[in-house]
Amino acid sequence: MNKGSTVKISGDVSIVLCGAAGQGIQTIEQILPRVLKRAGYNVFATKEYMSRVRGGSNSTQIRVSSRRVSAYLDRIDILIPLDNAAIPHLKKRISPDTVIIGDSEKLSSDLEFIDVPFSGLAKKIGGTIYENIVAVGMLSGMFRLDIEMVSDFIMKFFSKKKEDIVRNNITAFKKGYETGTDFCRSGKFCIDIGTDKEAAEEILISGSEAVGLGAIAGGCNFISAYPMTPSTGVFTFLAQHSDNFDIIVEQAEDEIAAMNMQLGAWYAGARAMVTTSGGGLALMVEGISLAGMIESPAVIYLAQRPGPATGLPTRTEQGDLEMALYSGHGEFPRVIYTPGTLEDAFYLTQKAFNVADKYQIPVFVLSDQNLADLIYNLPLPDMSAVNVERYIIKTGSDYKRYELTEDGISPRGIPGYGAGIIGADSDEHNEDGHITEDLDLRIKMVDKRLKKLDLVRAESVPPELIGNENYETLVVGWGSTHGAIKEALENIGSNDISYLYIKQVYPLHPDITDYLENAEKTIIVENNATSQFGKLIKLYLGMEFDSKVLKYDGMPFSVEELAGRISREAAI
Amino acid sequence: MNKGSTVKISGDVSIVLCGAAGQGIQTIEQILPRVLKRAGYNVFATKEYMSRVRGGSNSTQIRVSSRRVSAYLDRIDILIPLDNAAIPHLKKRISPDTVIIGDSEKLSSDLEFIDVPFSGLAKKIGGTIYENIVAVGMLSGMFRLDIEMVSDFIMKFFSKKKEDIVRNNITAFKKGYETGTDFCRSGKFCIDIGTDKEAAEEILISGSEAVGLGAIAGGCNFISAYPMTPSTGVFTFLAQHSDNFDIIVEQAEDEIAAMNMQLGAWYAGARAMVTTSGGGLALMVEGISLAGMIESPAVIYLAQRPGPATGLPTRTEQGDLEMALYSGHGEFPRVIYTPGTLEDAFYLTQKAFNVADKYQIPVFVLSDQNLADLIYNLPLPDMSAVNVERYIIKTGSDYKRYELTEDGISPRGIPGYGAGIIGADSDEHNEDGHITEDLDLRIKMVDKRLKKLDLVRAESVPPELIGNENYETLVVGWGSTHGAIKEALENIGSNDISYLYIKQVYPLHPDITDYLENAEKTIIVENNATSQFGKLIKLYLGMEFDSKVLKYDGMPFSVEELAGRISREAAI
Amino acid sequence: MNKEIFDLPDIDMAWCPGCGNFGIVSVLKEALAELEIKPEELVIVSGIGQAAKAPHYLRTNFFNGLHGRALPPATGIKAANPELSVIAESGDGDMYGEGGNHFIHTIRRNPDITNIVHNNMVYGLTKGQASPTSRKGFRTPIQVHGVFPEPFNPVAVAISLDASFVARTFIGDRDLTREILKKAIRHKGYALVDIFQPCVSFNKVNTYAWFKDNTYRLEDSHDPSDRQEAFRRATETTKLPLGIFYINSKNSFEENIPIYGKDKTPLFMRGPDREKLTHLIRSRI
Amino acid sequence: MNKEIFDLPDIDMAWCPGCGNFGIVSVLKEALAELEIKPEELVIVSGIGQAAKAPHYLRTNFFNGLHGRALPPATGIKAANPELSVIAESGDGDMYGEGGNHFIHTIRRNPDITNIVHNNMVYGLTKGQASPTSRKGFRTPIQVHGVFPEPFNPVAVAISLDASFVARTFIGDRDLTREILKKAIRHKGYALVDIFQPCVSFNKVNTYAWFKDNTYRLEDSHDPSDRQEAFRRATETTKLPLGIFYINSKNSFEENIPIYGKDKTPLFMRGPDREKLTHLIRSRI
Ligand SMILES: Cc1ncc(C[n+]2csc(CCOP(=O)(O)OP(=O)(O)O)c2C)c(N)n1
Ligand SMILES: Cc1ncc(C[n+]2csc(CCOP(=O)(O)OP(=O)(O)O)c2C)c(N)n1
Ligand code: SF4
Ligand code: SF4
Ligand SMILES: [Mg+2]
Ligand SMILES: [Mg+2]
Repeated sequence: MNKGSTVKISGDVSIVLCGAAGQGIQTIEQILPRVLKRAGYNVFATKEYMSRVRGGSNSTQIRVSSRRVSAYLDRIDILIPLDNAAIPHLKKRISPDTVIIGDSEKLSSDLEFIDVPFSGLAKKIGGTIYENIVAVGMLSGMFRLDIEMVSDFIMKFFSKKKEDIVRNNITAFKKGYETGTDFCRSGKFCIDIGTDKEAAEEILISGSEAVGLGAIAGGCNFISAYPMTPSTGVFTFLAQHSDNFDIIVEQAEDEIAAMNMQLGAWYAGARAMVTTSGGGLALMVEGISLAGMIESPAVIYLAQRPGPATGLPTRTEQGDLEMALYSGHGEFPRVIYTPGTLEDAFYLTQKAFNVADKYQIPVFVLSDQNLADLIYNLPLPDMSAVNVERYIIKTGSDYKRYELTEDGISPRGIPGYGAGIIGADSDEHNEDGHITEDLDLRIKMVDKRLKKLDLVRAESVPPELIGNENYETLVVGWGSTHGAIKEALENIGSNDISYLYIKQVYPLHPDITDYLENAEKTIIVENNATSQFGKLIKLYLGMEFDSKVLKYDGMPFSVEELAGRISREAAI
Repeated sequence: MNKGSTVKISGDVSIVLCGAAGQGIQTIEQILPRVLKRAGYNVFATKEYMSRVRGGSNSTQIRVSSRRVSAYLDRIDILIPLDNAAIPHLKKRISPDTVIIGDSEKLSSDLEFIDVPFSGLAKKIGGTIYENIVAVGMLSGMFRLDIEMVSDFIMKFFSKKKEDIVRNNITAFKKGYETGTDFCRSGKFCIDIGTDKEAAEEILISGSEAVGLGAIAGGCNFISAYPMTPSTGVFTFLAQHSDNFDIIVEQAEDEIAAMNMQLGAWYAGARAMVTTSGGGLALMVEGISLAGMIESPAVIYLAQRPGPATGLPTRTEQGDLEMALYSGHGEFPRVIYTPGTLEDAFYLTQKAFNVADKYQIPVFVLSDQNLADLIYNLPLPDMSAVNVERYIIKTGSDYKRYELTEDGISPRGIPGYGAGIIGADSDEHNEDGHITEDLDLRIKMVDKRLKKLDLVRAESVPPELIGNENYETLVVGWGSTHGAIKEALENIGSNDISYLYIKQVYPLHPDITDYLENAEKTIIVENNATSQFGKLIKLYLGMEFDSKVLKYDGMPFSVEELAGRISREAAI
Repeated sequence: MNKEIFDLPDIDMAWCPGCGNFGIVSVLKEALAELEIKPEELVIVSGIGQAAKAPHYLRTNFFNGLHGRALPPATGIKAANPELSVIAESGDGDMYGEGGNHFIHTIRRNPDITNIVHNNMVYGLTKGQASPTSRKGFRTPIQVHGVFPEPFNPVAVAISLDASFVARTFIGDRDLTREILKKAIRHKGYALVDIFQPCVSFNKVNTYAWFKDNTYRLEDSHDPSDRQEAFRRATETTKLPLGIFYINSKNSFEENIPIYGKDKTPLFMRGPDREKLTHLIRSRI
Repeated sequence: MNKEIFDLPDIDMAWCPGCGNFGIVSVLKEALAELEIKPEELVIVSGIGQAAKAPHYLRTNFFNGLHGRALPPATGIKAANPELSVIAESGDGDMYGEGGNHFIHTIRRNPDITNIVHNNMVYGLTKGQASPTSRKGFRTPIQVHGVFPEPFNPVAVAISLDASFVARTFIGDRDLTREILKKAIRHKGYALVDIFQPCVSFNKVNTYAWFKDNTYRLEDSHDPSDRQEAFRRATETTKLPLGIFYINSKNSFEENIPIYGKDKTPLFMRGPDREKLTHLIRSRI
């Protein structure tokens, strides 16, 4: 930060709050982005945190921008360290331009910072627990947000607390607000970011919420799961809304039970799902194979984190694609969606239920900590594009669950709906579902199951090309890397480099071949160490990427890092 | 069978016995091949059976030959149906040349057969339970085996039974023997097959025994498993010999426990293994990932059977290669051996323990029902080629379990041996094994683990070329298809077609590329529906097979079928 | 209702002649018929093993899933449609070994299902290894020195988990088995019926005669509401009592599911509420 | 021995201030020191959770494996080298939820290990979902209407499985905890020590005060060899007794392993016998 002169931050600001677990950063993240958005700012927030309940160093980035933003930046314009460990924790990202706002009572740093007596102010109001709301106030002041609007929001936010706590929070907010407005006035520094009427009318949700809303839109009415970071967000979301949407929510004793319960539920007519992460999926592998054999629909939300084993429980990675693709013994079809935007997290989760039901196969929604935990504003989803398609038939008395049909799909009946008897069998079976050792029938049944892959391929979600159609270099990404790749390319600003965003990694949409063939150079971006999607492309399309941009330290790509690495690779 | 004229079977005879489970075919299979081998015949036997304890139709093929044989034939020269269901069960394989020997008291068939009163003879001796030994006698007579030698063997075989039972069995054998010698004498038909001094001195073992012996030779002293066909043979073998070889044998409550027990055992200095089939491996997936993370050796014997799910429990398939390869969340190295001969089943299992210990990684021995259940004679293994390599070090007080070394391998200490503290951690960890959230260290640890793949690649087992070096067409197979491919090509007898036998599917040996490149045409043979090894070659070598010969009805390839299909494909 | 309604035509039963499994299927059909349960409204869920083949031998809906995993899908089925009668049926290895975790947690969850366990004290299908209920000293190809641990006592464990209904019977006593099955199926909540079932092929120790000699019926005076007494009887070892040990009536899992609080409609007949969803989405503005 | 021998330098403990876990680690160090167990000869095996981090906070060998899977590797370790002292330590969710099947079968197997369970009646690490031991009515972000099932009673279940040593304590009572831990570690065979441990962040119901008010020490006169009485005490609910409920001395798993019958040498010091192998192979001629 330059001494003396007034700093003016415009267009796009990156604010980072950092402190120990338990210091209330989460509350800030729940309040500030929403009030900023209501004021018409485009906002984005993401957090990185340690696997612990108290202590350590966690940080949240809040980007406020005049244009849409959806990715993590290394750059910190404003840093609010809530404890002494914060600055060392973030040292690589602090630049001379970073404005640090801290409390000299707590902070001892060689770096210059604007001293704001957060704890002093908070204590006067009633205790240090109000520090975080003082910070909310200060930041609100810096953006000159409507005091009434924010006060109102805070009042509602704390509405379940005791009256004096609500009052103190409002006081804390107002105290902070004064400090904030004072910055520009006193010439310390000013923020100048354009607002946008649209943003004010948009929704602000997280990746977990987008998936949860998608599940509800897909008709999900049964979820059995076992808690596992970073998948628990979706489980919790559905539990919170279970009364409203008639959803049966069951925390299973383990992931094996969760998966098998889901299959029982589908068998009896539910639209069910499980949520898990890599270690939990490992335990569901046998159940996935069962879904393949009994031709049961299944929806598996898999939120990845770095492995192997327990790995880094609260970090991000795209390291479980291959496991998802090959999970289960024996051979049977499946579908894997990989949303990279909140819109797609919503639509693809919704679609997963229809596709699972229609083709009677397991469908994966593959996400990760990065996507699950970020939030930004987006337009309301188009509800007319969203339909709960049901494929259950009322059975007659001659019903055969595994009737051999032309296309491999046997109409699916459920017990108690019609006169038919519904068999489901994990052994190789005849059309009635009874165990068979007729080896000719075995061939027919294998063919029937595998045939369905062609049908689902025909319904694959096409990739999305972002950028110029006449590119030289094509950057390819799947899932949560989307926001960072997109913004990195915007920053590079080259007409020659475009980006292909893959929303379904299996089976692959045929257009992908064309896009890759049209490129002189192809670059794959993946948040893992071995380029699992690159291998999938090699395997199914016979093409190899010219270069790979990989990252596997547990953090998502930042926009700057990607811009640098992509430019370098593109130039080679 | 031609009426009137004397049939003479020479060179190679295929005898099939067929009856219900519980009729004693297994006893025949335990006696006859061994006495034939002792007499200097080359023998091979294999069985196909239903997933039930009683009833159904099971059959055993015994081939007796003047040259080595190791594969299943469709052809039946002599059929001994022990019940009425046998002939319909085998109808596709019965030809006009098939000599059927049955008991008219039980058998009603349109086909002509030589009537032998098995049950009548047996009843006279003491009951129908002696029928099977009458059959053994008859077949022994047909081969003019030494009566004393066989009587001796039978006596020892039943030595734990009561005296009168032993006596009755000997009587049954002798009665049968008379009938057998009578066939040629009376001009019904004669068998004329050359013997071989070598065979008499060779061993006769099954695939399960070969793996079990290899495990003992590899220093295995701990096995934790859960029964699952067709892997139980190895588990049982080791249990049977546990006293003799100081092996701890524990039947776990489930496969999860089995796998995790194995890791505990290695941690404390054992050389451990698990045995399982696809459904059990599905449950071990999380533990495999744990082995990857804690850098524990692990030996996993996976005997495949047709899936998905329960599938066909007693049949064969090569359908779990991909699951083995991608089992476990996150990224870490592994090795997969695929023995196709009994020799290799022995040597590769032996090697698995050394490689697992040296590189601290999971090593798979991938087999299937086909290989597990077949038997044939082979030379004694070369014990000088077999060594138990140990890599455990005595630790000093400054020992670090995950020391960052040049090649990625940290010397492995165990608790209680030296002054060091031994840490093992499923989280990302520092050199001491303690949990870390240092993301730079994360990168080092990922690199360290993945680096080991290069080392194991350098130690890969080369493929074996069988046939002319200047081939036009190269047939490729892995694992249990070996015997049938080899014999099929011998039958085709073309100088232009050679066979590449793959003993290690991952990581691939570099020679494979050269062999494939030298071929004008490549054909992959696999006992599955989707050509999983073909995909692996495409992925890692970028090559595609010109044609695929696949089979997935639960049966192994027969020699004739393969000869036909390969000739056809080679000619296209 | 006539028990023939549950007969399937042309079935080839894969069990050994003399096996106790035949009796169980036959008595179960009688019990179901006497209770007037329609085949279309019943689902039998099983795992893998000889016992687990049972649902293939009667005419009704069946879900023959994975080894050890009968209880979770049974729970899912009952939750998705509480109007169905649900039976989870498997062997001792399946239910108490591979499926042990589901066993204990399903008892806690208390879905209204009947859990029938064919207890032959051995792994039948995989040819004779010890099961959790195998007796001490039982020798097998794996347990070459005989089984060491105490046999798993499902009755005692279920009582320790305060299960809703806990019974044990022996298929040699068909009348008792039928009566217990009827009561178990009628019972609201989880009901365990552990049935001693001789495996004539792989268990040469615990035969029909052994079970006959080593079991007896609990007296009529036994009070199944007395948990301590039930536990005491469950831990008897010289002779093993048969009968209903313990009944503890309480809310079932489905009764506790909030969505069935007011409205019993099964899931497949409910539609998602678009308006509410729109409302929820708008709340995120 | 001085308990400092178990101290690790420079550790950043990831637990919340005030958490009951600190006390458990500290008392465990005391118990180990008093028993003169050397850090090099001890292995602590854990799963995943807040409790499962414990072995990172003392200087000894550790195997921090998978969630729910502490007992199988602990068994494998003890079997491979019976000279090691082995402790399996984890949380209630880990041990009784995800790991429930290992819990029941390890009790049956009876390896000579000490099983310490930090029972905070909640999933701490994953931020407050119900665990198997959560009390009825306990509300969480998942159990929005509160927990319905009866809490899992590890003490009663262990007794029903005829466990070798069964105890419960509360970390608020450090003396009792230390004495029980010492007895459990000294006990030959499997020993369960369920320790009530307040989670100050996610369990606002079962606090230090709650445990204090709702527990009491078993009288000295309690006879731990009386299984029926132990069960009766284990099923008390108004106040929860603390102490050693049940002791049933019997052969341990390792003692039953045939290879240790004559020769106690651990596996890593044994070589395979080539001659015997050659002999076995030749027997196949
Ligand atoms: C995951 C898995 N592990 C193992 C098996 C093999 N298996 C099938 S049935 C069975 C045991 C059957 O015993 P039990 O449940 O007592 O039934 P029984 O045959 O005695 O009636 C086993 C081990 C399997 N199918 N799946
Ligand atoms: C297979 C698997 N499922 C889920 C998780 C996530 N997980 C980690 S710890 C934990 C629960 C911890 O609860 P508890 O064992 O009671 O320990 P506490 O944190 O309360 O000490 C869960 C669900 C995991 N790591 N692995
Ligand atoms: S093996 Fe045993 S349980 Fe299975 S059918 Fe035969 S007798 Fe019955
Ligand atoms: S979350 Fe609970 S159990 Fe975990 S450290 Fe904090 S207080 Fe202890
Ligand atoms: Mg059984
Ligand atoms: Mg807990």
